[in-house]
Amino acid sequence: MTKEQRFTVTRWIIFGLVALALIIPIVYNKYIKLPDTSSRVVKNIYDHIESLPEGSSIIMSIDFDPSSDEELRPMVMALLWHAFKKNLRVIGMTIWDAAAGGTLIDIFTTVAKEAKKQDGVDYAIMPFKPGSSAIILMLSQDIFAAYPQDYKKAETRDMPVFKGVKSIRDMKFAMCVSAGQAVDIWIVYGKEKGKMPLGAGCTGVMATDYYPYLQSKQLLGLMGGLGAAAQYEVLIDKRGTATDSMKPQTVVHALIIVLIIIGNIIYFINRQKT
Amino acid sequence: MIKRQIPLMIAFVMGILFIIQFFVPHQLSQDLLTGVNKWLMIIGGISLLLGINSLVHFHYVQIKRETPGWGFSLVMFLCFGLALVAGFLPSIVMWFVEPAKAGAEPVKWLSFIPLIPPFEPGSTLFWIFRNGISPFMATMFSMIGFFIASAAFRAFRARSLEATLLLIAAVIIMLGQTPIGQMLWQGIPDIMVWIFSVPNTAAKRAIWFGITMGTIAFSLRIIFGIERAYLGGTDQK
Amino acid sequence: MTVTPMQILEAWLAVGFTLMIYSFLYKDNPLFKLGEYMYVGLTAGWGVCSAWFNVVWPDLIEPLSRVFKSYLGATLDKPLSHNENLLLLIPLILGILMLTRFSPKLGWLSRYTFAFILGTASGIAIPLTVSANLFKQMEPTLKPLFGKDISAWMTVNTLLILIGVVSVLIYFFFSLEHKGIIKKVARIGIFYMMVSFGAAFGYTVMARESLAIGRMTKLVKWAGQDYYYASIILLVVIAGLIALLEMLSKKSKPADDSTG
Amino acid sequence: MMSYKLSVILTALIIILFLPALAHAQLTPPQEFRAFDTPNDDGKSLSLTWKVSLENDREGVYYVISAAASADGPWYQIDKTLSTIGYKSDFPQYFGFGDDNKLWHFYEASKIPDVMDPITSTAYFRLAVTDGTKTVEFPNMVSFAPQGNWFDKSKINILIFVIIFSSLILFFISLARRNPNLFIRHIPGLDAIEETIGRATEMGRPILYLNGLLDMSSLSTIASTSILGKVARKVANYDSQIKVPCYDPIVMSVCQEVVKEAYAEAGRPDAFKQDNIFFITNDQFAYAAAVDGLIVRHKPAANLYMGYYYAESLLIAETGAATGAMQIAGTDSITQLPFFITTCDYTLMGEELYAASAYLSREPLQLGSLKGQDISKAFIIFVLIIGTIVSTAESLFFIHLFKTF
Repeated sequence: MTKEQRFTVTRWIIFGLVALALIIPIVYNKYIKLPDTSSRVVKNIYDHIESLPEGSSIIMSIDFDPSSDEELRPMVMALLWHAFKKNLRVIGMTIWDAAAGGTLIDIFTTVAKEAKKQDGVDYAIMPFKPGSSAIILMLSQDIFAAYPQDYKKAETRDMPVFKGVKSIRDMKFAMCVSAGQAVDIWIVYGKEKGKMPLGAGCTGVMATDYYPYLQSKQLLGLMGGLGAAAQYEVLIDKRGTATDSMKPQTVVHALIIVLIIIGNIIYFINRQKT
Repeated sequence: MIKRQIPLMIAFVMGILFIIQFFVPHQLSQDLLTGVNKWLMIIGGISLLLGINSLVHFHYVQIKRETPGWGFSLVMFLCFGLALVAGFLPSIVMWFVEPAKAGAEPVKWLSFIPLIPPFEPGSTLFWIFRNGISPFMATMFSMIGFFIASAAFRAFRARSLEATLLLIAAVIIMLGQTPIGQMLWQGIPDIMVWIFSVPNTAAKRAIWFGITMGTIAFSLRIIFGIERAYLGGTDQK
Repeated sequence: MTVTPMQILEAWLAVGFTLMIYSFLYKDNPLFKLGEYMYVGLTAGWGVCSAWFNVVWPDLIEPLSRVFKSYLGATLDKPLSHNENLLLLIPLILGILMLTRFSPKLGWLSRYTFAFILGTASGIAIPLTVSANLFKQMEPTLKPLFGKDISAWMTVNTLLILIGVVSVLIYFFFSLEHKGIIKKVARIGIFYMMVSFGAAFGYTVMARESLAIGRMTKLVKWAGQDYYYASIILLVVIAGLIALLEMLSKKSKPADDSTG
Repeated sequence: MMSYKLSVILTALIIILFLPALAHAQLTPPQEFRAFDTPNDDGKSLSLTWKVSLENDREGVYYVISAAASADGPWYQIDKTLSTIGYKSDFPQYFGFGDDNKLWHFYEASKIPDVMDPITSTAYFRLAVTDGTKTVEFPNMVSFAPQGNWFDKSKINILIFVIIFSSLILFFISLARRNPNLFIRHIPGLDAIEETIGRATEMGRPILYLNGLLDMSSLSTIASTSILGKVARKVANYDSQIKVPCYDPIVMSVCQEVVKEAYAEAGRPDAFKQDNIFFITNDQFAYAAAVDGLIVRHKPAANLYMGYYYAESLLIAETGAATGAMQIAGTDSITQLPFFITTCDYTLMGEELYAASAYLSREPLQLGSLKGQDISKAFIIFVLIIGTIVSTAESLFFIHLFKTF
């Protein structure tokens, strides 16, 4: 075999292995079990929610549109399910226009239905209001000034879900899940003025930009993409789409690492020969 | 003179104008920026004729000379024509139908064409996008999943200290991304966070600073006519 | 859930196109080439429609014709907006200057348009890059080394970032020869960059594989009974076709491996 | 002594604790209510300020702002804001970082065109304070006409740095005119281009050149076309072939012009083939598919990828690597650098892309600008070190200096 032919054959083998590593876990998804692990940045969020006493208020800002739905929806579903299971009171809001209808309301009503929670008592959904940073500043002073009514035009002041809550300072946790700039805005305005613990969720590609905020303790935890959602699904023991797609992911990652190791072994053997 | 000096002057004037524009909050200045951005899009739209001419010419020559594989060029033309017809036909039909609409009977034999403007759900062009273009797009994009494995296999060899660092960082992150990392060692996710917040941040910032300087210097070379490759002239006169 | 005939047709099309492109992983072959040419043709057509219906018609021809109509005294269905004016002649003229490239004699006129675009781009870039790249990166870099809320670990990290930024910048110096102390510092800069690139590579794997998983999941779905085993049948057909074409081309021209 | 201090503290505590209760009884009219043009804006808003007051600024109290198009009304309530938010200090882009900004309330009235006198474009304002039961008004009304501003003072820091860097670079360009012998270090990726072209000629195979996926109004693309000029000149000298598949028709036109001129300068205008610089399509992955096809079918001896790339970088460069071609990439797209580094023989990173055409041309003025760039980078290093020291000394000067709005 010439060098070029060897090269081609190696590529075929690699492509074949990748294809198998993808297809087998997809077809036999049910039979594969991943070890239950979680990284500290994700577990921090879980632990915090777990530590909150029943009836505490938290706020979730859902700031992505349908184009990032596949990556971020499982994360929000898992978080919300956890909060409902702990009997926390959850306020849902958005500072992104495109997230208001489909995404925010849809996720909240779906999960609430499953968890048998009541709108206005256990959770509330706020309408979209323009002026992202101004809204968050206002939330840190007076939540009823920012949102006098919920998305169904019901008076927020009268809702049991807001009992004992005046601003986000009274909230025990804020979580922003975003595919854009919303996390930055929450860090700068929400965390600075509201002083509550802040968690962030974002797409996998964006996550690296937020790691410095973990180091500086401005973020309590960070969830990046489906991987983090899968970890959370494991933590709350409610496995869903994210866990399913993590199986082929794990196999492919392992395959690539093994390939790198084999490549280096070949390299060192060849070097020894010459 | 008119071939060289005037373009250089245009570049200079536009360049200085838009440096100043950045610092002027006045409505006129904002209108100028949005206006010029729109103009650039319009120029691009008109210039597409040049591109299409180039594409059509290339494949026309293939077919005319009957070079091996000229049949593929024919397929290219068919698909190109299909998309064009799907895009333009409803509008053309509407153009003819609309003036007659007042009281006139709708043209029956044309009714099989959905009279929906292109780029709206339900139109034929949209169907072509969903079923003709997007499977190709998704497949090409997903092919990177295969290539990334073969690139990793070939490139990540511990040839030198630099290459070893590249390799180790990549492997740590890949481990940290999946449950395997934690199975091996609890600390891997923490190392991952550290790599992204310290060395990665430092390197990226410095590269950004460099790009800033490169951009300023390069822009100045264009504005002051030192860089004039686009005029053809590469020599400094 | 019932599958409509239309969905089945669409699934068969998608499977066919997907496998045609994936055949490139084996090697270049006529089926990939067919897919490639179809893809180029369709997107070129789509591009023309998009340029016409989204840009040239609504942003140039329609407003300009309204402007002329109003100058000719015709009544308009709604008054001219403030960006509907004769200034739109400028992009029209610049666009026409581009089209002079069709004529070998007048082609140089397109340089006016080039100069316009390049000059504008350069002018916009200078203040923008200072504000968006330099300032945005500078502010978080200038962190205090010590202070009451700053642990020793944070001090170390701040210092490491500072060393990294400086050494990478030194690597990029063009007028300093890489030898002596400069070489050592520049090498540290390279180390930082290599760690950063390796990390970014490793991190991107997941995003890219998720697309491959998405595609594979669809293929698996389309291999089912509801879609009349589209993936399986077409896989066999396409593999068979490639093998057949390969045998034919070997017979006709044994030594030549280029498909043109 | 001790008891004296204690009593002072106690008194202060009592005052602080009971002040709100005392104040609860009454509201005072807002003090020093003023209207003026909002600085640094396009002329669409007016600014209102008034003094912070101990009696008014507490929970449950709101300021009510009304506006009218004339002094006689009719008045419209335009906003009702919490008395505990909205200070001048929240808007350093208008008022800087001074401490006394905390003593002023600030309100930006941005929807005034509805309540503006259509001829003089003046708007009139009234201010009241209310706790829900009682309302007290500021005695007078204020008025002002908004104007568009011609200089954004909040961007003065950017202006200063633009001037510093530009003058450094221009100074070194002019210096190079007088003293053309400048030292520039070797850039291996660029030195390899010459060798590559020679190899391509020997093998009788073409060279592939890509300009990236952005249009002509991106500086990376401009830099790429300008490198193409230098490369094409060498290609013409070696009597080799260069193929440039393009993603954008304007980029294609510029490339045709650049390459044509390069052939003319090399004294071989007849060897220029316009059809070698062609347009494919402006769709990211269709372009990548076509370039992949081109690479495997024509097997170029060398692939040069200059400009800005997205995810398709690996699709193209990995295919190129599989054909065994020499590959040189240059990009300022940081996210794609790892993929070029792993698949190409040489990679120009970030600003090296912008320096490449100067390096290849060897023109003194161009090289002078590189020198200017270096000095600017040295200046940045200096600012970084000084800035860190100053920040450690708990001064916010540098943090404020690099603030953008």
